[in-house]
Amino acid sequence: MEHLIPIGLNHYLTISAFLFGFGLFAVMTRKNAIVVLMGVELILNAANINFLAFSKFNGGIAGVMFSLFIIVIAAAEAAIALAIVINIFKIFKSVDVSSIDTMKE
Amino acid sequence: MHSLIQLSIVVLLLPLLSFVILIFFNRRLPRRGDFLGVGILGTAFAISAYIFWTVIVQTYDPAFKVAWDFTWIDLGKVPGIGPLQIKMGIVIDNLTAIMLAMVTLISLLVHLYSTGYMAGDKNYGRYFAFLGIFTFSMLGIVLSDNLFSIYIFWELVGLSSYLLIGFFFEKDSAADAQKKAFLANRVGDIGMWLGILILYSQFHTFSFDQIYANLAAGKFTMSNAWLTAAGILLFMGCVGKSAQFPLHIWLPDAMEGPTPVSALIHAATMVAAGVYFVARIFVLLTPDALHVIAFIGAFTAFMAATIAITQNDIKRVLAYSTVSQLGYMVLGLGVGAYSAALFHLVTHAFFKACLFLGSGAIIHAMHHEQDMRWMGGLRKHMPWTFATFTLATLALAGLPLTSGFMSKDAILAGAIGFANAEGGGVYYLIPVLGFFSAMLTAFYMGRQIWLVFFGESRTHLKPADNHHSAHHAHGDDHDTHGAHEVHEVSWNMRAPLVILAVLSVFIVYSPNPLDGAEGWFMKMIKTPATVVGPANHNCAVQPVKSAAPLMSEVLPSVAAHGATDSPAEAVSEHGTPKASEHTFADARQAEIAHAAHAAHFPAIYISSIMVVLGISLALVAYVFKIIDPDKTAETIRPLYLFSLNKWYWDEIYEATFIKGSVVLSKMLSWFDTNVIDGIVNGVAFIVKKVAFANNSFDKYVVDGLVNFTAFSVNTTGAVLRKFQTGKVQTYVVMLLVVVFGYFVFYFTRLIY
Amino acid sequence: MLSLIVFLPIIAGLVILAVPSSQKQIIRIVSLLAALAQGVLAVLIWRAYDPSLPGITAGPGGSPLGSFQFVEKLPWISLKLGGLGSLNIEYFLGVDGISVTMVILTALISAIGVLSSWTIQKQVKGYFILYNLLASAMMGCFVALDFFLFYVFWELMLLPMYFLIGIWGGPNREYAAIKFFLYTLFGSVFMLLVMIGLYFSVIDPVTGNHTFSLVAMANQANYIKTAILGPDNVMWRYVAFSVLFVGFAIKVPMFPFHTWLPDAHVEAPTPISVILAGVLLKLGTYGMMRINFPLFPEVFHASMYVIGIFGAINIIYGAFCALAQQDLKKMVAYSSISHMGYVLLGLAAGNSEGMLGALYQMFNHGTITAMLFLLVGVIYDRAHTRQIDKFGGLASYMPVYAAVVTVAWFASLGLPGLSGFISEAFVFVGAFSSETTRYIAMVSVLGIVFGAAYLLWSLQRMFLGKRKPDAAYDLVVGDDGHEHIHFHDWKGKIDLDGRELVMLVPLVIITIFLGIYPMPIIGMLTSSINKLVEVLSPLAMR
Amino acid sequence: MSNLTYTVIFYLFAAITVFSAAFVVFSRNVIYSAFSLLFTFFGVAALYVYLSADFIAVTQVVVYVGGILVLLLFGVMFTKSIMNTDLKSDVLHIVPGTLIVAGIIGALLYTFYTTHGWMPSETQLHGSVVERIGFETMSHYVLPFEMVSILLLAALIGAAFLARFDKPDNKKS
Repeated sequence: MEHLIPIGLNHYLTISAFLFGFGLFAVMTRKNAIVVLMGVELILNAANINFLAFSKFNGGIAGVMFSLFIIVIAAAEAAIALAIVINIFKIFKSVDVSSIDTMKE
Repeated sequence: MHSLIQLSIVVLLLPLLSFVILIFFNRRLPRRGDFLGVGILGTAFAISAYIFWTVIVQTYDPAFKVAWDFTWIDLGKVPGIGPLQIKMGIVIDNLTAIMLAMVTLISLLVHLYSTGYMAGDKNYGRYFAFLGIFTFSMLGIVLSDNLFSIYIFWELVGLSSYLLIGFFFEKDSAADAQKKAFLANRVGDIGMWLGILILYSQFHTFSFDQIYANLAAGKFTMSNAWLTAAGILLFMGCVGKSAQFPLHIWLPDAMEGPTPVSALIHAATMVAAGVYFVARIFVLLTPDALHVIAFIGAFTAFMAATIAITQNDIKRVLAYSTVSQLGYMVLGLGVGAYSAALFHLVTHAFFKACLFLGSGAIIHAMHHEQDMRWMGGLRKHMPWTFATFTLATLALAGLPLTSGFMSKDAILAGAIGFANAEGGGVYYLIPVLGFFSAMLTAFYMGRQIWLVFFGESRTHLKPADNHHSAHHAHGDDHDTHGAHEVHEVSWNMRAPLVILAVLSVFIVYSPNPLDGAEGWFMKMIKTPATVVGPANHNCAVQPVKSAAPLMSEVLPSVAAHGATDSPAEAVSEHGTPKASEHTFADARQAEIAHAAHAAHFPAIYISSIMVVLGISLALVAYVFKIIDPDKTAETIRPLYLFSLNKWYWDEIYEATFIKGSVVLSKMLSWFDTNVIDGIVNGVAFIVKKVAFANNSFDKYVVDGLVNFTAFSVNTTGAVLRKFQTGKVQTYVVMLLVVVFGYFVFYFTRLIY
Repeated sequence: MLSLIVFLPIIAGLVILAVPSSQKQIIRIVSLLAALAQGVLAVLIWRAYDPSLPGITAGPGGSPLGSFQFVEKLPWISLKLGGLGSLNIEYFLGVDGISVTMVILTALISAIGVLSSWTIQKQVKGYFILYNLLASAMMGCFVALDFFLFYVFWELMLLPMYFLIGIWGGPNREYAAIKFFLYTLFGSVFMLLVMIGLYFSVIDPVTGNHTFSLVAMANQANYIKTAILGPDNVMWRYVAFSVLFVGFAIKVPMFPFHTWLPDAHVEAPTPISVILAGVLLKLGTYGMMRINFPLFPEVFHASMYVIGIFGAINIIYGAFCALAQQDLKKMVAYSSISHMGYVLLGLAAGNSEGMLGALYQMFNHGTITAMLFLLVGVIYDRAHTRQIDKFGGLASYMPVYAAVVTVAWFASLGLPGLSGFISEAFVFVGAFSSETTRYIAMVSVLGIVFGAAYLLWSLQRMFLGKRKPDAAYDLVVGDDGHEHIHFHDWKGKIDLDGRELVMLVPLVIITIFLGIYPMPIIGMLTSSINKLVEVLSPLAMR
Repeated sequence: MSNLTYTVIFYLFAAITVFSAAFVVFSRNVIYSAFSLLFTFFGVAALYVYLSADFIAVTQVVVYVGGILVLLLFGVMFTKSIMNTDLKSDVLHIVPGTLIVAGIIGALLYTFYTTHGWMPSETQLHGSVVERIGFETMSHYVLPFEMVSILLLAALIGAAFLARFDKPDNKKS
């Protein structure tokens, strides 16, 4: 238990690894486009945690800055992705990503 | 600025004003603005008459001269030359004053006459505009003080002549004639232009005065042959404009223009401009050049006279007569009878204008019938015309008591004197041709008078199918000709005839009907001292009292050096010339003048005999019918045809130059499209062929490889396509599989 | 000022880009406004131009920019190329006497071209965008003083021209366009090589770097002695001169390289013909005066005779070919070749009179030939044919047209009192005064006669006489009893209409005015020409 | 705050984060997923506070919770048949998916715990970094900052463009 007491870098990395894994799972297996999007957000959050953790324990400001930009870009991504999802829904009457395969050939 | 200069500028610009107003506004003016043309010309003539009065009557000084110029083009500081300006200017001397008055007077008379002759034409206003620009350009030639502006106005009179010859442009013959006139003049002009270039390239100035001063100062650095060439080339301008052989062919065709135009341009003024120009450049003509000029003049006089005797068109006879008379003038200049030639220019202008206007009156009265064979008996119907026409004819033929007698005699005397002075031989050909032409002149004019005015009307004899093609434009009323009564023309056409006829009488020019040299004209117009060749030596012994004041300054300086050339030696062989009442700076001129003076009376005798001979021949043939002209023509048919067809010059030119040009142009055009463009296209073709060869290599070798690649790619793609499901998640999974694979690889590496 | 005059049409082109293509009238008006603004600027430049400053080159001592006026100089492209040093290209504009006249001419012809384009109906938007691009490029060529910039404009000109002929041209347009394109491209490729060679041979005295500045290049003191085109490398200098000369001669076009011109003219629409003959041809001779001769004065001196001979061939050969043509436009095209021969002859003379005549001839030929092509366009619009023999007697039925044609034709054949005469006269004066070209001038004078011959002959066949039986029009008797002319499918006015008069009358006035009083143009040229002659004279060479 | 409390609170938030994230993924109802995502985001924000990035934490709350999550909820509600969609994908089934994810997580954790020397520097961030972020944004990172703002603008316009209704008759939701 003793290495659990001083909270170090590995704790954060572990949390981020789990978030990443769940996000990946959602992206891979979920049919619903919205849930896929949520998975992507999880992945981004995992990355953010990593950035900030390394920044914290290495003392640089760069990670902080990057996480800030990532949040902004995530917001943009979310907006666009959601717009696309709504468009897809309008066209295919469905948000089932596994049934949408017009890109095939 | 001298007041005369100011006045002359006004005179110069007035006809231009007339042109500008009439060309734009003639349709808006009452009577199409003809009164404007006449009025403006009247004003111009009044001012010119004042100038004439001031210069000739009041001043009465042979050396009178005022000049003025301004910078037209400033070329700045030219490397190698220094500051260079092209100047334009005006010079007024006695000759200018006389020409000014003559041109404006005849132009005024022609304007007045045209109000009757051209009445009712659909382009009536435009006609007067064209007359205006012609008068402007002609006055420009007269007033110019430099070669450049003379060349400009030279071409401008060519333009106005072009416009007026083609005034009835619907007629193909008129359109042909105008083109021919312009092109023939252009040929002459390029010679003139080259002559100008020779002089300019030496002195970098166009001004007469400066060129002469430089020449006299011996600054001409090229060989003497170039100077002779310059003279002959400048004379080519005169050959074109004054219709001398070999460019005489345009003038008879130019009679397609309205008859008053023929009177003004193609008889009195423009064609005389050539002679005027040669007189202006007289001082720089070398003896060699003068010989060429004399021979061309003599030959032209003779040739045109022989053609004139067989022509049937009333205007063509007069046209060839004009060519012949111009030949006389050129001959006169060539032999050094400078004042005589210019005297003949003036007298000829008046009586020939009178003749043309008279023929215009006849044509007008005959409803555009121009063929003399179908005239006759007009004496009773048109007494005024008859009287004036006859008087002018006598002047042309050179009968005593007329102006023509005095001037022609002076020229012929000069020719004899020239031949004597040059040492005879071939030079006697010139006076002989001159005298023979005088006889022919008397003959054909007698023939014309008789055919037109005497006998009975032959209008009805005209065969219906013998219509002159040119007459079609004037309607098809030929059949009704006989029904028309021939009337005398109205006053505005009669008055010019009378004035011109009066000016053909001797008393206007000289109190002595036998000797023009006693008149004011010959006294005012003196032979100027030459600035070339023999002038450079001998002259030191002569008292210098030349008309050109510049000579007195430059001659002493050049008297020291002198190159001898053959004409000068020829002169000196004949002994030192005596000083006559003329004083010449140049021995050669003095010699000729002296000989001419001596030949004065022989010339009178010979020419009188010739004239009488000519007239009596005409009487014999046409009045007394002792010789039937038609039968004679049959017996000497080749000669007759030769003359009737104008020595076949038109055909010769047509066959050589015109056909040649057209064929050459066709050839070059063919060359252009087939050879040059062919080369270009050939290069393109070869490049294309190379490209094709390259292409087949490409197709089978390079393309083979490419196709194989494409095939393999295709196959691979077909396999790999299976993996492309179009589903996003599949791709993510594949991505992850790869990442997972990497992890596996990474860890296995860690383990081992 | 110069940037504005150069880029105004491009700005107009951008504006047009934003206008929907259905708004044809707006597009035309925008173009016209741009052209008029350009004209106003040209007039301002003309008024503000100081004719006493010669330009041409920066002489020893003076300002490094030379006495050019309205100079705009900015660093444009600056690349470090490692071992090769750095590439310095400047945005360098300025005018001297040679270019300022051409600027005025270009503005004038562009404006008239826009008016003449009014009748274009096919893809108006695209047409005017390309047209404005062309106008900008032409203007740019005349004011660029950096060789690279000049080259950019030169090439920029090619592209719109290709499309304008290739899309809006006559039936054989693709062939003509590709021929034009290949010919000029062929010339400019070599120009590029020479340009690079020159770049590495010339040092800007101020910065010490290599430079593309034509001002620096025109001063022989700035050359590196041993560089590829340095004064020691005589052979390469001759090669470079010849290659550059050919590049410009194609544009002129000079005798063996001229065959693109008749094809291009015959196929091009009227306004493009006007631009082509009025401005583009001048670029060839302008390039010679600005680049070819001052940069290689000693080679120019050695080749004066050859250039003169080619000029004479152009004059006479062009005149003969024109004489043989049946197509009126082709005849005018060949007359252009003939007239550009005078320019070459004047340049070959190498003295002030000849050069002055050449440059003045460039200006006058621009205005006169524009007039000729416009007039050809007028009759082609009406009759849909240009065969000379398909007309006859037009003077009776179209008096105003005939009058303008007469003025234009006579101006073209060099009648005194009209501007063409003075320039031709000066060309001959110069060529004859120079001993090198004296005999060439004597032969070339024949061109005057043949020029008159083909022009008068065509004038006669088309306008004088009566209607020919197979003419391209009918005669009908109108209500007033007079005969009137009737063209098939032509609804407009028979004689010149208002728009055509607006185009032609200014040109007529300019032609007459400059024929009587040429100093407004010549006054601007003299100091530059004299300086150029000085630069070219053997005395000025080392 | 004592060290132990500190640690406990950390573990609390870590658990909230991880478990709510798991619920997001494994829930069968989209609405539930969305709401549990809320907790994930809050947890992550709290972790940020622990990492001395208070500003980022606030941003996380504002942007993710206030923006993205609301957006997602709107998306859920706009697409009304979304509730009916079976969440399971047929591309990859749960079991192999779980296996792959477990493998990747395991591999990551293995890497984390076996790698040493993550920290070359001994200095750590302490206290608030808001001021430094301000300075850095306006000096060193000004270009990315501006670019991001442009990107955001473009994304907003793009999103609005994509999501707009083309035709009135296409108005389904």
